[in-house]
Amino acid sequence: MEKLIALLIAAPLLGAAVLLLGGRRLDRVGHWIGTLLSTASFVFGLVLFTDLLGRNAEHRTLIQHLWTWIPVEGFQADVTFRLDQLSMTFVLLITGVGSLIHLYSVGYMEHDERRRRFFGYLNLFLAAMLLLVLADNYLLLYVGWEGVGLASYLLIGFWQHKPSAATAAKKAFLVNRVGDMGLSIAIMLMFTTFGSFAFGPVFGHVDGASQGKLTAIGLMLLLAACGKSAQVPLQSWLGDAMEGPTPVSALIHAATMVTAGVYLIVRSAAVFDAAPDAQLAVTVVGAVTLLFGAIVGCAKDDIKKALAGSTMSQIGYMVLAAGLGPIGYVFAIMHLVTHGFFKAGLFLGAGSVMHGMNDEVDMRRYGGLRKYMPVTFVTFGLGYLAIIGFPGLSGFFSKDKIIEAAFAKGGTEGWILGGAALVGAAITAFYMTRVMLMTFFGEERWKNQATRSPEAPSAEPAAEHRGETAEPHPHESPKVMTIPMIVLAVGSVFGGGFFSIGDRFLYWLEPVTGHSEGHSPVSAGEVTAATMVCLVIGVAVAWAQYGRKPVPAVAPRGSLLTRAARRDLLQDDFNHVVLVRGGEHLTRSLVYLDHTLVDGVVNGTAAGFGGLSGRLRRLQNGFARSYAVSMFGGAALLVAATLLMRAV
Amino acid sequence: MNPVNYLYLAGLLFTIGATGVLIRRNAIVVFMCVELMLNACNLAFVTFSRLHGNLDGQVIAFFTMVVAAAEVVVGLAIIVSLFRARHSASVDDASLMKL
Amino acid sequence: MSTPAVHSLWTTAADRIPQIGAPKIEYGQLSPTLIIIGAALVGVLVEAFVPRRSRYYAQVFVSVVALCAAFAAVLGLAADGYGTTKAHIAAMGAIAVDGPSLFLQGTIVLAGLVGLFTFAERRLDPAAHGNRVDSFAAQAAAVPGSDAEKAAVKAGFTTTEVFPLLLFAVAGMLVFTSANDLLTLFVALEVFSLPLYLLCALARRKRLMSQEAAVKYFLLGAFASAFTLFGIALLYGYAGSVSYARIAQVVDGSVTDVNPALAGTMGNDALLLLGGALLVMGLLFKVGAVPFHMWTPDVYQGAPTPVTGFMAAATKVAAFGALLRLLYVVLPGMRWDWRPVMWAVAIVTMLGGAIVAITQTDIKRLLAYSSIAHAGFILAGVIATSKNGVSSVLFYLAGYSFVTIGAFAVVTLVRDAGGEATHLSKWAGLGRRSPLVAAVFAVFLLAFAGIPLTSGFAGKFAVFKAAAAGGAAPLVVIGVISSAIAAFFYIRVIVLMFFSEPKPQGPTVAVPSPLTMLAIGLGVAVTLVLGVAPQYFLDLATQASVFVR
Amino acid sequence: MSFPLLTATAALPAVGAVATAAVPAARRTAAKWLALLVSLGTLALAITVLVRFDPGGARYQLTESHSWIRDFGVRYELGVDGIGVALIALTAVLIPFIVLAGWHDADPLETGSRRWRPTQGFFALILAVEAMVLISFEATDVFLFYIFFEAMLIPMYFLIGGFGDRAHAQGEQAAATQRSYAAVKFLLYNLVGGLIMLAAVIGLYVVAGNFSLQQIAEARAAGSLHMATSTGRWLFLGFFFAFAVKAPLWPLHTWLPNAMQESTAPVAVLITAVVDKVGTFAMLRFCLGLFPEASKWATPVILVLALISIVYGALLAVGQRDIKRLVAYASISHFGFIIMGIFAMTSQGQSGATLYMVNHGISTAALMLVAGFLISRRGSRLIADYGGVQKVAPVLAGTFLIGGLATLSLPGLAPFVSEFLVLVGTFTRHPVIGIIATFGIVLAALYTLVLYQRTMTGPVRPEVSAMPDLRVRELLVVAPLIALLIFLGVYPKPVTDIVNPAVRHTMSDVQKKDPKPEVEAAK
Repeated sequence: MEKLIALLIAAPLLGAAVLLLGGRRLDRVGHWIGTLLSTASFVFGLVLFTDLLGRNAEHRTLIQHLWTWIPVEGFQADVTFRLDQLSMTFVLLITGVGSLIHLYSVGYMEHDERRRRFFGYLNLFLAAMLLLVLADNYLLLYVGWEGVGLASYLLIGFWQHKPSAATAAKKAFLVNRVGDMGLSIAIMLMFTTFGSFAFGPVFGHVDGASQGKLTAIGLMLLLAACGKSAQVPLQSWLGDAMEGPTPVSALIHAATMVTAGVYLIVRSAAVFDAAPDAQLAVTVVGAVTLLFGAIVGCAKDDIKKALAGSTMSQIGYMVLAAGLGPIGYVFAIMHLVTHGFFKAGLFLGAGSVMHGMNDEVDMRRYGGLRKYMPVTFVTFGLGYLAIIGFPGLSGFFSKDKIIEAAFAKGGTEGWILGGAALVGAAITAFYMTRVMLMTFFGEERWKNQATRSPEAPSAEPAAEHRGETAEPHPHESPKVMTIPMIVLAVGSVFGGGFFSIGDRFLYWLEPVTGHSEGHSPVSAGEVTAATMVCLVIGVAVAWAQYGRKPVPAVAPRGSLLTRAARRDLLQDDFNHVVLVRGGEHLTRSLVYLDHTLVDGVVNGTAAGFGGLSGRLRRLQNGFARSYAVSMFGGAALLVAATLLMRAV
Repeated sequence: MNPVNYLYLAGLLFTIGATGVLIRRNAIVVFMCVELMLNACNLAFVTFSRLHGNLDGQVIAFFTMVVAAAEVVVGLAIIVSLFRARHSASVDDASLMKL
Repeated sequence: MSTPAVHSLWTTAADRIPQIGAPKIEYGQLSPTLIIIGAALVGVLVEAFVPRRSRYYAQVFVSVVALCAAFAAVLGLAADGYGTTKAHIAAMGAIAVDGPSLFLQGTIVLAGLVGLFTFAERRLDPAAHGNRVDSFAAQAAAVPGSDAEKAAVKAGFTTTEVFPLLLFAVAGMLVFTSANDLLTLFVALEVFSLPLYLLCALARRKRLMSQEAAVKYFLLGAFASAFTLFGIALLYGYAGSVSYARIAQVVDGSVTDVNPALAGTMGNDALLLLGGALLVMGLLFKVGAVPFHMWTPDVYQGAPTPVTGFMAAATKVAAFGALLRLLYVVLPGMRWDWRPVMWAVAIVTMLGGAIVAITQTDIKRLLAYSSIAHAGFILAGVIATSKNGVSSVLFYLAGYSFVTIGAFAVVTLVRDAGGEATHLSKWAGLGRRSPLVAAVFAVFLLAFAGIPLTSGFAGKFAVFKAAAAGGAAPLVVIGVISSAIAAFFYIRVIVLMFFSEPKPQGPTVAVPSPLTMLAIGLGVAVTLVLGVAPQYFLDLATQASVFVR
Repeated sequence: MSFPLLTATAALPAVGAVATAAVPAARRTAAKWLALLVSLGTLALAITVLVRFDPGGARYQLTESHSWIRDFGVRYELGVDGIGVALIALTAVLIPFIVLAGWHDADPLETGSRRWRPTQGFFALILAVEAMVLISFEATDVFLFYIFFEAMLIPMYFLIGGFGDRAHAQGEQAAATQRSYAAVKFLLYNLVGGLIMLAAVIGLYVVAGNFSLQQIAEARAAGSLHMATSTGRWLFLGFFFAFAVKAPLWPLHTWLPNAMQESTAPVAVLITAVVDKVGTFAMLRFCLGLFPEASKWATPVILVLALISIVYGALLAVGQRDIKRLVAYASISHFGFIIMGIFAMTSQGQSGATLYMVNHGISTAALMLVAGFLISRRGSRLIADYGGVQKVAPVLAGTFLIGGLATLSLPGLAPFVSEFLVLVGTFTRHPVIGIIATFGIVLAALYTLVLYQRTMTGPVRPEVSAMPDLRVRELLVVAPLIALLIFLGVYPKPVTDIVNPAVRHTMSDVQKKDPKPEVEAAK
């Protein structure tokens, strides 16, 4: 059975290789190859899953050792895979959602002549992501970690001829690199602490290690998670990442890759449990981000950016949960999975909308679309209900649990974190309702518009191939796109319930993450009630603003907060001023110094000798008598020196 | 009188000769100064030979004279050809090559 | 001192006179020198009696034969072990026949031979009025540019006297390296200097410069030899003898028969130091060490290039030979007096030569300054005052002399309308026009710069090694630095030849006769052999590194 | 007396060089093919060395030893340890690609005299460099090493100064002057370094009396080697200076950007991927081997300098406007890593450093050669002159990206392994330095991606719109290198197996043990 694990990765990797090296002759069938192989990987996943179910809880960990990777004195890195409940969950999520989105892309990218390469990149991403979740040691995980980074770089920048896309891709990679730095330092710390960085030995010897080291490791892992999962302060790249094609946003920047940080933290549970300070930091980051993302989400008029904000905030929930320790791990993962469903669904819906609207992304130019694209409307709506936590749908179960757990943390921390989570819930309700209303309800603002407004440029130049018309004719997307949306909608409706009934998910995952019931100061019922209240408030406010009165086609100036939020709460300005400008100045001055100082010293020495030479050769003035003088003087010196030597 | 004084005289002559080389322009005169230096050496040789009471010094003096004569031959030849080419025997005029 | 004492002395001296016997001369062991001198005299006779048109051939024949014979004789003596076991002092203490002298004599004779080839070259200058001409004045006596000169050229005169002059110079040098008393030393000095003075004046082109060079060389040379002579006088006064052995004994204080009456002068160190200093100065002048170097650039530039080459190579060899013998045989007792001074001289010579050369624009002057820098390096070996020091210096000289002659031979090939094109700017792009010549010259330059796998490197390493072993580490460091500086201008020339665009009306490279080719080829061969497989020659030098006392 | 394999390995290209140079002017193509064949033959020999070498065996294998210059205590002694083998293999692998990549770089524009044969010269010089590099990797006699370490400069000098990029912004004349400036700068820097080393070599002779690594090691072991501490340190500095110039280490680096900028891409690769490795290799073998005490004494300073090189080089790379200069500064940063690994004095660090030498060779070759192809198409080195290339030449852009990713040491590609080993090795002893060095990976990403973005992405510039994609010859150069990068990134074991024993020896030379991990130390 272990043998299958490698195949999980091998299938999409093969796909990537074939598609990228295959050349134009594969253009016609490329996308089907890609979809096929990702589906194959999903099938393997199912097979393995059934196999795991067939075993009892403590034998549900499969190890496959392939080969010794880096054997050096005292440093041993192997290519070994570990399939346990946690990674199994991810495998299914990744390959499942992945396959659906492959299918969707077949339709979505239909008119792009580089579709083959797009699918190659998608497969590459799947392979890397699977490697990430299947690795048995941190170094191998690191490979997957950067691999998904690369894939995301390639996919965000898929329309490279657009400078904005290229820049966004670069930014994403760089910010991730900062996180990766954290991961590599963490690995080095593990090596110095445990002499190894494989899961087994590390988690085994945690008790033998010093508190300081563990905290350091924890913080470094957190840094890594922040980079990959777009948590404050490394969140800035996610918004720009929406430059990529919408399926990419759905798969990578909503469902899977961005949740890798959560995986990392949950996977390292043993370390974090032993390092409370690090855990506290995690919860703080989570709480801050969930608010931050939510606020940003409220201000964006670009539908994808709004969703991106919400992604940030939802992951904030997961990180918060993961930071809570055994109380929260399971729910973090559960929310991760459900979020995978509904957020992917939402993005695909958004994509479908754009597809029908000549790739218009500005929600202020939508409106009243529900009767033009019913399927999209329904699926999107279900996703919407799920994410705001409408009772009975996925989001309700997972998010509610997290809020409870936050309170269960106990003490003032508990109150603060729980409060933040609640507020977050309210804001979530608000901005999602806003999106819903602006897109599908209200008057049809897209009618009789002459030209696009400059501040809402097209996100997708694919438009150029699709023949831009002055006025869009909204229409429903083809089956190949709607089917995945429907499937995901189903998932987002029933997923949560399915997991929670009888705590299935809890029992499934507990052996890996461990679990403990915190004793909450407030009862579950109260929490749920509170959540509901927040929910209603959020929806109501949104209705008041965007439902009752018409939405202006051009964004009003808005309050200070709104304006700040539109610019990611000034994060970008900060980056621009401090990092970009500062960096430019630094490098420029260094270049100057290198030329003048380092090089100057050398050239100066040379010039010095030259000048000296020029001066000395003047002594050679051509007059025999002056030569005689020098000889005479020399003789005198010689004699004097000799006598002096004797005298001394 | 004490023969050592002859040494002083020799030293004096030698210095005079050297100074002459340094200050005189005319090649012939410069050359004569060199001859003066050589003769100063001769004086020294003879004096020492007198002091040591062996004849080497005197013999050397003769050799020196011969050498000096040979130098005159070569030297005059060169200087004269220079003079004929430039119509001047000044050492300072002969400074084409410098730096 | 008191008069009666002197009187008694005088009488004793008087009745010793009739006991002088006939001198005993080992002709066999002096054969190299004697052959050369004989040949030189023959050459004079040739000038007197052989008809003009066949003089050239006769002279070349005589000289070649003589030099080869002399070399054979040197080899023979060395084979007989005169260099090692049977080394002794010949000709009544006047001449030392030992390793160093034989080694250096061999080097000088070979240098003379190669130099002779360049002397005899007569294909480079365009034929004047149908007869081939070499690089020497048609008639030295004729005023430059005068009708007399034109007539002489028209008549196809050539100065074939240069060959006997060369031979005389060689003979003088042979004696100079092996002179074992100061008188011989002085005479030999003059014997090889005077012909060189004349040779400098004999250039065919640029005669004014040539004559100027001769005058400067002559006056300064005479000036220097006056100092030398005075030094000799003082040493004689100090030791009461001019023979090396005797002086050495007095210096060591191991002399027994000191006449108490002579306490005033005998063993008076002031005399010793003064005399030693002046004598050394005379030799340093010939070596071309700073600050006695100033004649070098001008003379090297002005003299006919073949002469320059010969002079640069052979004079250095001879002068260093004499210097070594003087310092190792006569003055080892006062090592602690002269070593520090020599240190200073070596340092300023290395640095001075290298630094001033950087800004030179004339290839011959450039090589002149480089020769100064090299004198500094060799001095570093001299200072080592060890057997290794001697052998390293011998090796260095052997390698250096061939590189030098070769380099100057190449210079003679690069010509334009006004004769040799010695200004560096004219050498631009030579590598494009005639890669072979440029490559050969590059090899010589690299050897000068001491790049590994050339004789220059082996020699430099040997010398520095000896110096370092002799406790002169700082000297080595300075030497290394100055050779780094020196590398700069050698590279400049290479850049010029290979990387800069050729000038439209640049100089042409004349196709020489086999003679010059031989000279250059020999230079290259020796450079590479001594660079790649120097062991045999190092052994030779080591065997030859013992002075007879 | 078995077959002198090492001598043969070095002699073949030497002979080939002479033969190539002798090819008549008209038969240019013949010379190219000859050079290619010779380089392939050398590769075959190098592979034989690789096969015959037994990692478990003696420290130096395939040894040859003949007396050469007795008076200088110099022997012709060859022998290879794992590190040497790895680098010999690297050199032998790269040269054929360099030759192939430079196929048309030396076709004469104007024919000077009929004896002027630039093409023949170009390839002959490349082979000559290969021969000398190989010898210096094989030499176990300090003097022998020194000789070729120095002699190498001459052919390199002519390669840099004699052959440059075709089209040049300010015209051929200006290009020539800049070239010769770069060449002279290269030569003087390295010559000064070499001459200072010469002083140290002489000093070593005075102290040790011979130059054989083994004999000196034995003498030290037997305690019969009397080297005063101060003497040892001076000599060490003399040696290290030369190697630091060659490597190059900040602040002795400024010759490299000029040299790489002015020379053609293949020559640039030759400099940074092959010749400079001699410097780092020599640090590992001679500095640590001959002067262990002094090495440990100097370690802190050297580590700091290496750290500066890493960050400084990366920052300057970001600021460059010239593609080749950018790669040059990137290399400076990488050499910082190598030196840091060497002087971290841990087996991970030193294995990593050796691995790094190999990987950096391959990755730079890939990146630089593709850059060369790019430049040869557009006739400009300025980043600003490009844009949107990926649209017209996707394969070129793709390979360029992979080369770049290798340069920023993306996991899965070879450089990652070595870079991480170096970092870990440093971190275990000097955590702070290790952490600061890790910033290097962010900066690396920055300059690589900026380069890629500015040249390859964005709207297609009119100048590049007609740019052809990679040709077959060029693919033949790039594809194997990329394959190698991936293979060594996934399965570096073959190399590490060879290297580890050698590193064990070096560690014992300097009598250093790896620090124990905390949990074991606690027990």
